[in-house]
Amino acid sequence: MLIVLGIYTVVTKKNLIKTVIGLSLIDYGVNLLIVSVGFNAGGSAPIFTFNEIKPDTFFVDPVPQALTLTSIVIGACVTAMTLSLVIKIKDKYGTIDADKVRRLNG
Amino acid sequence: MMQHYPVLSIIILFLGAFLNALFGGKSSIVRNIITFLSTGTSFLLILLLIKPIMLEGKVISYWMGNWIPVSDWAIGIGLEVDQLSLFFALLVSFTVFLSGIYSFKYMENDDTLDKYYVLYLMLSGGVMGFVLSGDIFNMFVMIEIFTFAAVALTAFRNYIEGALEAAFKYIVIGSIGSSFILAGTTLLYAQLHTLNMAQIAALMHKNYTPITLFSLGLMFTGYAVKSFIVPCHAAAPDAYMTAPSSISMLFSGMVNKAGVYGMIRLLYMLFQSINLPSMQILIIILGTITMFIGVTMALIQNDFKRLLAFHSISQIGYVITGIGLSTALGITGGLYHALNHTLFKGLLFLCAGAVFYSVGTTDLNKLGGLAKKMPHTALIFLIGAFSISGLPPFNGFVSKWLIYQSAYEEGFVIVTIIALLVSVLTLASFIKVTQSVFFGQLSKECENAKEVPIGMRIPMWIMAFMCFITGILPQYVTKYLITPAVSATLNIGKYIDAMLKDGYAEKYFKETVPVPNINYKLAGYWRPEYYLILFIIILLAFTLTVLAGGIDVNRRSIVSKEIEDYKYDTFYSGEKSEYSQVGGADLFWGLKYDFRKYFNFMHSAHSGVVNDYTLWIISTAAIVIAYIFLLVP
Amino acid sequence: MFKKIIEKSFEKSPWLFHINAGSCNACDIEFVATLTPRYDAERFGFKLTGTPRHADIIVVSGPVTEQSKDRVIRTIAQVPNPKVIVALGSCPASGNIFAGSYSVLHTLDYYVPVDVYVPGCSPKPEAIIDGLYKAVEILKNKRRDNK
Amino acid sequence: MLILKYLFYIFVFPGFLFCFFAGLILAGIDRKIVARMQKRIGPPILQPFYDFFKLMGKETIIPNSAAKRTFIAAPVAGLISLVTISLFIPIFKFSAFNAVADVIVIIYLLTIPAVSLIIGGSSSGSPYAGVGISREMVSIVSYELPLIIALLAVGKKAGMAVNDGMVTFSLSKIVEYQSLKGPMLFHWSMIPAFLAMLFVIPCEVGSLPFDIAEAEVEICEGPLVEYSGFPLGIYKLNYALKIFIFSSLFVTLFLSGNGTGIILFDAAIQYVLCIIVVILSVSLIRAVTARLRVEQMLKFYWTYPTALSILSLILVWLGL
Repeated sequence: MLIVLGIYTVVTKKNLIKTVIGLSLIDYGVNLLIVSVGFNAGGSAPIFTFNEIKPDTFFVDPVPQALTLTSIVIGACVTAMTLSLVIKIKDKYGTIDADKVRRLNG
Repeated sequence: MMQHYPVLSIIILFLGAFLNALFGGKSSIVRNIITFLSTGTSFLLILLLIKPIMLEGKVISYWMGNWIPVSDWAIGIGLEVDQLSLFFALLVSFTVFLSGIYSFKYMENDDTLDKYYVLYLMLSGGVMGFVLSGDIFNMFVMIEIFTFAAVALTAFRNYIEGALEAAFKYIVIGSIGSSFILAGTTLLYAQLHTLNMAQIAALMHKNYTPITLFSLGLMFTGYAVKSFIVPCHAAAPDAYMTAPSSISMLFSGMVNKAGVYGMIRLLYMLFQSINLPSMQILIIILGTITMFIGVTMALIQNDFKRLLAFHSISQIGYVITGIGLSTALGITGGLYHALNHTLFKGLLFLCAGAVFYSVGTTDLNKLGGLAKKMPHTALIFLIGAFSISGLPPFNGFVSKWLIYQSAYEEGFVIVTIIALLVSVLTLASFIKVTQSVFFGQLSKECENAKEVPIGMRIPMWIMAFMCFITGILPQYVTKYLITPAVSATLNIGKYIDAMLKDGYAEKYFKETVPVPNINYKLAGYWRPEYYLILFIIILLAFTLTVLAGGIDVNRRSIVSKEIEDYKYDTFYSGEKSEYSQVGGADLFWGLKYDFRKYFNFMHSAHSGVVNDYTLWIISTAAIVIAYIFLLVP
Repeated sequence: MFKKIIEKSFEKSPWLFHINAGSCNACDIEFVATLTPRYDAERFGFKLTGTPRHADIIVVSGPVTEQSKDRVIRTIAQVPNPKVIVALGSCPASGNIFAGSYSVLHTLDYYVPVDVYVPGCSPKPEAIIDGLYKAVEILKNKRRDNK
Repeated sequence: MLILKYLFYIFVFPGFLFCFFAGLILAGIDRKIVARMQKRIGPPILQPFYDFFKLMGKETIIPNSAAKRTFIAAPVAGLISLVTISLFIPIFKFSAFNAVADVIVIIYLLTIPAVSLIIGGSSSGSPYAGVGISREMVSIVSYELPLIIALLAVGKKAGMAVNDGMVTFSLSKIVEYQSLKGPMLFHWSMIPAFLAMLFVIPCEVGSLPFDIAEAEVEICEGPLVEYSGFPLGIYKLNYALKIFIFSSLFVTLFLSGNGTGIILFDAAIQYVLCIIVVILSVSLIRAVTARLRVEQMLKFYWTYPTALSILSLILVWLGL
């Protein structure tokens, strides 16, 4: 749902800041997807010291959680990058309306 | 020691980036040495790898932080180098090394150069990691790194008119593409609980579940965005145009090759779609559309680098069609064209950079007559233009020819016709560039154009020489480089054995597809040595007739220009020969006028608004997924 | 051996280039008439070319007016040697009826060394062909003496 | 010893000298026939030789706005590729370099002379040449399409019978096919392709209705504006060679069969066939039509001949 919402904002909204928000929405949607993939019911958090592994304890799958960490970091950098670009565009083109910022076409 | 070469080559590049950030600020010599050393060593390591992998066909697998697979279930991130990835790694490291040398001189009148080299090394490290990694999430991270560096480098010269806008579009489109890939990877993980490519390939053998099909669709679109296939190519021309030439050379040499590599891995390794006719048709349709639209758009451009950008999109169309054919000959053609494309497209971008460096503008209408001022660049540009349009003694011809042959054998007649037509149109647009940039009248701006310094010319000469060599000796290039890579793509048994333990793959794969070694007798390609002998002998004959006094050459009175003698003015039917350059926009007006409906439509289609581009990508994603669900099973 | 062939070929394939230096077009039409089937100059190898660079014989028709003067000089200079200049009709030779006018100051030979004169206020095609033939003779010995 | 044989091939028989004479005579015949059709006597058959040698004698002027090296190198490059093609065209089963010569290779080699004309023109730096170049390029684009489709049809047809259904591009296989089943022309499915190719010849060679690039009147010889003397002679030679080579390619594709054994005799037959083809396609149309405009040419070529060749491709595809 989040991903679809994000895509909607990126496609329709004219204001560049809104496109950036749309982008981060897509990213968070995908992150949630990753976390939810690793879930199996009833598992406890996969933190354990070395000696107390009991064969029957039932863990949530740790690998996707590691993936989400990196993906969140990447999402943050992308948003930071796009925002800095938007600021630059603002003072160069004087506007952040997508329709006006379109010198490169053809 | 062989085990550690792949990892070392990636780490060195990132180490170089890190060192540059630390010490780079002080002086340019330190910066240049660090860059030169890091790119050089990584190139050397890859070269050393050729012997074991390409010749003996060994496949090196390397487990990061030696998480060795436990009871044949891969846990850690594995690094996998087989012939195909080594082929692309070789391409990548070669272009990075040359572009590094080129940018020493090219970037010297730019400020904050240390940041340039940090980003530069990050970009090359990211692509190298992407090409060598054997784990799909690791590939995703590497994609993010090099897209990031690419965007920052596009906006490096922010005083150029469209740089920021191009960078913004590139990052919006790039990140949407990567989110698709990320979603696809996670779905795959949900289904198979492993991220390691070899293991996925083994488990996935022929049993498709709806989820994996959905992830195939997503990842396919993601990689399509990365390699700028037509529906999602809009960001590429802007990014190529505004980025400095040494970077746009990397773009066209590496970044879209990485996209193509991802596509090959996706189709041949993970989902083994070799024998699914429906997937083949999808790829070939996309490839042909990319070819056609790329060239037609290039015809009406009147900026040098933007024209080259559209050309690299259309050449990628060729490569994709070649690979989509999935016959041994087709893939050889596709891969060979990828190699050639990197060579001659890199060369052309370097020439564009040289023109920009000495004249300051790349607008075709303002330039003219540079051949007299910059003879070397003009000659190199001619070699590049001839090889891209596929004239026989140069390298473009061999690969295009293989693609035509295989496409026609597979029965895709329309594809062959379009491919041949596109190659003629490429020739047309390059004639346009040669006329308006290098020949013709000398325009005002280019009065003081001087030849490009030696530092930039060496890489250009090396590239031109490589173009010529791969054109003249196709058999050796294919025997050592491309046939092993093709056999790696087709039968992936060895890849899986190396990754896990031997015999693991036997459970799943019985047949291995034999790759016929293409001796050029079969391919009907005439041995180029005849061409060489002929060339020398004709020259011999030429000088002979002259010496025999048949032609009184001494009558050739090329009087220098000082004497204000009309004899050497160009013929203006009598008028004073004032400056009237025929070039740039007004060439081919006949063609443009004929197809103006088509060209106007294409012009308006590239509207430049970010939302339209994203709309395209989303629609292509929807079409691809719908297509896969309907047809594949 | 080659030299002999080249000598002979100079005589066999002279190419013409026509300059209109302000003429009343009577001579131009006559000149073009020589190439039509009736008089057929092509059987001797004459051929009309588009640029002075290709030509051997330059045919100038019309009085050399002030306006066309430097253009005529520049075009004739752009013809490779050996070249022959033919003044077609009496205008270039003497200025004909336009002699005293403000724009016609000198005749053609003041500006350029003329080799063959074909007189007549619009000379007949046969006369033109005869003149061209003389021009070919001159072309041959011009070729031989400065060889 | 082998090198000597190749040298002989390159220089004498199918190579330089043979083409030199054959091409120029063919051009002479062409001019003579056009003259005859206009009821005038027309130049002697050897006229092209005289033109060529006269140009040899003239002085070569290199304008100062030209890029000197390319200006001189362009015509020679065109000449070299033309001679290379002549080595590959088999004359009734005998082909100089018995390497599997290939139709697509020949198509690309045929574009080199046109490209050399263009590069030469653009390096001369005159505005007339600029206009001439864009017209020449449009003419290349226009005649390439029907040519390709026709060749694909021939390749498919020959491929069906000769090498087990796989498509063949190699000329020697096409000749072999024709020696088995008689010249290609008699298979009625190939008639449209034959006609399409006939239309293509005038434009490929650059004869009157389609010689828009070298239009003497409008843009004074187009790319050749600044050329004089020796390079111009080479260009005129290229023009004549192109007529000969393209028509002999046409003959091998459509009219060849298993000729007699002796090479000389075969060469004579092939040459006579070439003359007939040239008369039919080039001279006839040249004497009758006037010069077309650029887009008219493009429109013409992309409609009628392409439709013809697609028709024959479909017919062949259906296995007739």
